[in-house]
Parts: sequence; structure tokens; C-alpha cells
Amino acid sequence: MINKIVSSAKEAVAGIFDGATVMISGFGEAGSPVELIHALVDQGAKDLTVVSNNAGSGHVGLAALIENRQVKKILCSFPRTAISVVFPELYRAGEIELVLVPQGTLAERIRAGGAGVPAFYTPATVNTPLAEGKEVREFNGRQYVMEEAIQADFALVKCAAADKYGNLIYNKTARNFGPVMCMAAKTTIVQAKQVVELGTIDPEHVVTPGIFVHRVVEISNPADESKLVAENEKYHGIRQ
Amino acid sequence: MINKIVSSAKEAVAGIFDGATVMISGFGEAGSPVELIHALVDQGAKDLTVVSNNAGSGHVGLAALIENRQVKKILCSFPRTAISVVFPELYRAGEIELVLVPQGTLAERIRAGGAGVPAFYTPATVNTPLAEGKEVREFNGRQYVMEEAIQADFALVKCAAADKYGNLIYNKTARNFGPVMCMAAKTTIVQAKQVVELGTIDPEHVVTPGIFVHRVVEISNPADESKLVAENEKYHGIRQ
Amino acid sequence: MESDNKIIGWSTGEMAQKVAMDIHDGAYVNLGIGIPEMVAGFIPEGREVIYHTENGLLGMGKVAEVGSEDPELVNAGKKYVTAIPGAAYFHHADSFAMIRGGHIDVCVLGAYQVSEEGDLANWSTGNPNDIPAVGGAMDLVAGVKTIYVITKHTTKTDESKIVKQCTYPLTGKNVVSRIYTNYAIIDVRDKQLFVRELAPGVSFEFLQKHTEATLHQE
Amino acid sequence: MESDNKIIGWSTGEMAQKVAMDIHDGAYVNLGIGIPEMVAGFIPEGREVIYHTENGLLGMGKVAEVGSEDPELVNAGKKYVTAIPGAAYFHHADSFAMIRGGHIDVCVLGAYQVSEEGDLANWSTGNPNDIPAVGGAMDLVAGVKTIYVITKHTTKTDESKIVKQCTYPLTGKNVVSRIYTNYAIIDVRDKQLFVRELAPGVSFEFLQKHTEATLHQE
Repeated sequence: MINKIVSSAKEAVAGIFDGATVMISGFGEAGSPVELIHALVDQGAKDLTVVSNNAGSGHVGLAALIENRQVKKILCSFPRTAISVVFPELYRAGEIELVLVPQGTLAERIRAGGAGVPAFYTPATVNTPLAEGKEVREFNGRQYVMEEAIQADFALVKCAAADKYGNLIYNKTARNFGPVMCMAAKTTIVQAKQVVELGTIDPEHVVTPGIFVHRVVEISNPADESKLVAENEKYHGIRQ
Repeated sequence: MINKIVSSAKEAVAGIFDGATVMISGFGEAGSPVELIHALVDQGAKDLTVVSNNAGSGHVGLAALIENRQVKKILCSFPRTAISVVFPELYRAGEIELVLVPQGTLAERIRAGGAGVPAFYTPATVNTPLAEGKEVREFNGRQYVMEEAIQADFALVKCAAADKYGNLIYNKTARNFGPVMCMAAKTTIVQAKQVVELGTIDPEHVVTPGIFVHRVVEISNPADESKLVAENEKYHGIRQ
Repeated sequence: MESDNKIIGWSTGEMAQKVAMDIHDGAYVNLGIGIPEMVAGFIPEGREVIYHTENGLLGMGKVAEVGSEDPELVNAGKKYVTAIPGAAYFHHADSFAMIRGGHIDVCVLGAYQVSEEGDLANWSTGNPNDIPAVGGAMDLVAGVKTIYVITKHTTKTDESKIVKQCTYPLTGKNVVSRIYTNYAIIDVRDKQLFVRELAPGVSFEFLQKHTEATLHQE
Repeated sequence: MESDNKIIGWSTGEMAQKVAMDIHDGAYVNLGIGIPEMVAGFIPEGREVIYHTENGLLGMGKVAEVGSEDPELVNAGKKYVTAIPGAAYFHHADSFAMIRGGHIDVCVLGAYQVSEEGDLANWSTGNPNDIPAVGGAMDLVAGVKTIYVITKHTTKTDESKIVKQCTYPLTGKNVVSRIYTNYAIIDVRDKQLFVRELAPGVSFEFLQKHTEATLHQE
């Protein structure tokens, strides 16, 4: 029988291995699976390659994972925020590798990874430093850059509600990268604010069909990341 | 002010010109915009290139458009149905050109057309006759065929409900090609079973955001195509 | 020879049941039009399988009952169907993302021919008088992890459908994992055919006699 | 020189108003972070404009009122915003399909430099100590039909931002349609700059003196 619900964030992130590629949803704090990331800090897998739009704020969530030296490389579009302190420090010290990817190209490369499309062409970055080393090709008189798909071993995603089949709905702009990341990972791990009975989510309203989801944990009171950052909260593993 | 609602199917299809490329939604009868197609029969534009998954049944809808000799070429995945009589006859007589495109490639090429992606790679058709003349390229040890985007001058799409901004929701498997075709046409023309007030469609449930839609006509009692076909109904323009 | 088809081996229902036995609990499955659709009726008690139909539904239920058909709820064969609780609707590009992206576990298809290397021909006889139609077959064989073929072992004129090389236009090359016929279940492995199970009354020699391709015993 | 910036020409609000006047009724508009966001406040009465924010919302409303902020309803600048009736949420790939696919009519962006051929540099100063960050800027300039730049005419150290060739890394080549500065509105046409409107108190000669690139009078 199909039941993707697991009972804890710890159980949800089990098996994430050293050197894995991990996609992490969110646009800033909106849609960031803070509890799953903290469980990954506790779990301790290292040498991770992270794919995420940003590089974390303050000392919680993705910033805590980076600060705990678990991330060797990050693919993202905007690692700089007003309150990002951890990434800049490690980046300047040469202790974390950055691959800068334009936001739309990042989203499309992830979708391609989930959709079985190994590569596609986009007009973004043509004639800019970010196209260096990439194939440029003309279609209908215009130049395009070839971009390859991004896939991951794991995706950590936050959503509003899930059922035991793994069908997901999201909340407002917290949807952002969640749906495409669910598609592109071998194991997709979701934290849902609410787990609902099968049939509660109208089949017309499902945003991520369960086929893309492998584990779901209910986190009914997720952290408000901006509050944690404002309070200068630090997460460095399970506090005893 | 933004109001995309027009008052008749005739008004909705105005301006479709001879030689235009027209996408038509639907998978068989599910999602087929029969009233818009009939308005196009009345309107009379010819030498059309049609992009649609099928080639029509009986003598109504897309079959009527073909029977009225308005279609010179059709891109589709499955022109053969138990009750398709018009297309096979014209095809065997060499009076209509067929470009056969696998269903998934067709959907993805249309999406690409709407998403500003001029070309992408897919594993479908490799080593088959449908890959002849196409570029084949290896990624990670596997072969893929390059496929180019499809765009259209017009799309004729059927949906369940629309508002004046052009936000759309669909009904069940009648959704099929509608959302991607809306994206890929310069002018997207929609028949909605219901036009609703702005704000009625929950922003979380919108399937096609209004940015992809240009004209909406309410057809509250759309034809049941399979009934028309069963009754051997023929549509040959406005019946006086 | 024609009579062999009738008196020896499995019935179509038994073939479908054999396929069903090989579909694991929790699998996401796409069933081709026709005989493959029968597989759904034979999934053993206690296994939960979710059906994908490429026209935009995950969680397809049984065929609709007479009187409650919805022309906007159909399967890939344009039959009126139903949706189970926990189903999801989506558009065609998303549906084939599931297929091409390798998310569907098993697809069961019919065949005109299967070669000993696992090539499949099931979309065109190559007859120029036929209207060519491919549907989603090429996307399915290219994208789904495991392709099972269910087919009569021979044609109506007793020609082998399991051949050294397909003479009909290919749907895909090296794509078939296992073939279920009325005579046997045959695995395709390392571009060779291995007989996995013989139907009652079918010997290996009988099977080879009715098979153009070279068969191997496990 | 610094004083010129202060006493001559348009205020930032007036610049934003000039941009707003050029946005047509019914336009789909994406506003960059910072000064471009001010444009929304100046759309003339009677025009309806729909705002797209690339993090997944079409139909963005005003900034959220204090006390009713929703951390899951933000704009591209991560400000708490609202949604209007008739809005739609979608995921990032769909959002950038709108951008890349040419569906957004106008995008208003800030700039470090604009060249006389319409090249834009607005994402990196090239300083190796800065953390590189690009966001959606390259997708926007490549995909949106009309790119308007709103910027002070000169830097704080009175260097021209409108240059013969950008010295900062490019965001996109030949992408800018029109530049709104505190001194003038300048069109980019056929890889040349044409002065469309001068701010009060600004002469063509004064403008050229403060502009590295060659300007043309209409």
C-alpha cells in the first residue's frame, strides 16, 4: 500500500549521503524547508552540493547547513542578501564553491532534469560572462546558449498540505522552486504544514502529483525564518 | 482597463488570416473547442496549418474544418480514430499534408514555443523513422534528438471557467493541450463554459494565468462532439 | 498451425494476469490501449498500483459505469473512465514530463514485433495506405523504466512476432524488458532472449519452432 | 559637479512618473528591485496594469500593511506584498516561461551602466571581493519585449552611467529600449542614443557634457 508519510524530520532525511546533490526549495525564507534542513544539520552528511535560489540568511536554515561545513558547492542565482553572513565569509575564504546560474535558467534546468530533457537552449546570458565556455547556437537569426539539465539525489521541499500519496499544494509565493525540484530528485522529501486525508485535495488543484514525492513529514508549526534571523538565532545541531 | 471577454464566437475568431498557424486544444473530443472551430468554418480562413493532437471525428469540429478544405497541413500525433473519415480521405488523395509528431514531443515543443526555448533534446524517436533528418546528440552516454519549438499565430482552446483577465481553469482530462497552447500563440482565443467574476477563481487554482489569453467567449452549452458524431451531424458553415 | 494458438498456452486473461503479478506494490503504471488495459483487473489483493494515463490523469480508476460517463474524463484510448481519491489532473507537457523523466515505473504495451535485442515495433506496419499514427508510444518506450510487452506469440497467419530484426518501423530500440505471450514469458537481457516461464503444454522446442529469434533457456 | 545632480533635473519620483506615463493600459509589467518599484505608484488613473513578480505571482498588489505581512507572500525583492483579485500563483519555471517567452510587455530595471548600443550592466561591478549575484536580471533582459532603465544619470563620483561601452560585466547586449535619468529620457534606436525629452533646466549641451556616449537630437 502507498503511504509516504514518515513520523519525523529525522526519519525524512535518513540516508542522505556524503557527497550527495541536494535541492532545497525556497525563495529567501518563503518556501524554505527550515526543519528539514535542521534535521540534515543533525544528520551530518557532508561534502554536499546544494541547488537553491539563495544561500541562506543569518545562522539558521541553509545558512546553518553551510556554517556547519556540510556544503562544498552551491548552485544558486542570488547568494547575496542583506543578512547573509555565513556564505560570504566562507566564499571569500575559498571554503565553498559557487556556481552562479540565472534564476530562470536555474528553474528551467531543474524542470528539464525532472522532465527527461538533457539540454535546451535559452537566450539568457548570451554575450555575458555567464555564457563563457557554453555552446552558443543560432535559431531563427538569434543566439541562444545551451544549458544542461540539473538533477539531484535528494530534494528538500516545503509545502502547505500533502496526502499519503504525496500530492502537494503550496501557499502563495512559497510555491516557487518546490514543484520543479520535486520532479528532479531521485528522492523527494517534503515537509507539509498539514497532512490531509486522501481525496481532500481536489484533483484539479494538485500542484505536485504524488509521483514526484517520496517522503512526507508533517511540520505543523514551521519556524518563521525571518524571526529567527532577526533574533540572531543560531542552529548548530540538536540542542540538548 | 482589462477585459478580454468578447460577445460571440464570431468575434472571437475575427482576424484569423489565410495561411495562419492555428493550435487547437483537445484530446479527441475532450477539450476540443467545437464552437470556436465552427466559427472558423464560418469565417472561412484557408491554407491553415493546424497543430492538434488528433485530426477530427465524423463531420464536425476539426473534421468539419478539414472537410471545408481550410487546412493545408496538420501537425498531430494520432490522426487515426475509429470514426475519422474526413482526414483519411483527403490524406490518401494527397490533399492535406501530415507531420506526425509523437505526443510527448508535440506537447513539449508547444511548451517550448511558449517558454522562449527555441529547441531541446528528447530521447523519443531515436533510431526510428521519425528521427530522420533530425540532429542526434549524445548526453551522458545516451542519444537524444533535437526538437524545435512550435509557435502559432492563434490558439483555439476550450476551458471550464474564465475571468475577464483571462485566468482559466479546466475540467478533468479536458485540460490536456490547453495550457501549453495558450502559452505558444500570438493570439489565444478561449471558449469558456462559464465566465466568472474576477476573484472567483482562487489564485492558487488558476491553471492558465491571464497573461497567456487574449480573447474569451462564454459558450455555456458546448456541443457534445461524440453525440454529434454518433448522429452523423455535419457542419458546413452557418445553416440558414 | 493456427490451431496451436487456440488450444495451447495461456488465454489473454491469463497473460494479463502474468503481467499483473510482476507489477510491484506502489508502482506507477501506464497501460497501453487494448489488451494491456486488462492488466488492471488482475493486480493481486494487497497491492496498490497507481495508473497514469498520458492525456493528463494520475490515479485513473475503473471504466465509467453506463449512464455516468463524462466526455471530459477519458483515458488515452478515449474510453470514459473515473478518477480515484488522491488523483491529480495536469496538462500534456506535465504528463509527458512524468513519462520522459523516468517517473513511471512500468508501461505495458502491445506489439507488432519485438526483436531479440528488445527493439519494439508497434505503431506502423509500414503500409503506405495506412494513416500513420504514433500517439505517445515513442515517448513511453523512451522514458518509462520498465517496458513490458503483451502480445500473441504469432500473427494470425502464424508468423513469429518475436524476430531477429524488426521489419516494421521501430517504436524504439533496446527498450523492451519482458515479453508476455500466450506461449511464454521471455526476458530481454544483454540483447538476448531468455525464456522465463513456459505456458502449460508448451515445450522449449515448440516455443523455438514458433519463434524466429533465438531463444535461450535460463 | 556633484551639485548638478542635486539642483538640476528630475527627482527620483518624477523619473518614476515619466516611466509610468509610458506604460500602456493593460500592460503586463515586471518592476526591478529598488527605484523601479516606485513606478507602480504613478500609473495614471484609468490605466490598468498587471504586475508580475518572478518569484511566482501575476497580479501583485501593494506592499502589505504593517501587521498583515505574510512571509509566504513576497515579491522578488523579498518585500511583503499583497495579491489583487484575479491574481495567479505559479512555480518558478512557469514564471520564467512568461519572461523568456516574451509575454511580459515591459520590465523596468536599474543600471550600473548602459551603452550607446543598449547594452546593460546591472548585476556585477566586477569587483572580485563582491559576492556575485545575478537573480533574474539576465532572463528578464533576454525575454521581455521592452526594457526600460531608470537610473541617476551619473554616479556619485559624477562618472557617466551612459557610456560608449560598458566596462562592467554585461547583463545583456542590445536590450535596453529607453533610459530614464534625472536629466533626460533617451531612446536607444539602431544602436544609437536619441534624446527624447530633457528635464527642466537641462540643455542638450549640458546633457552631452555629462554623458560619455554620443547623444543625438530627435
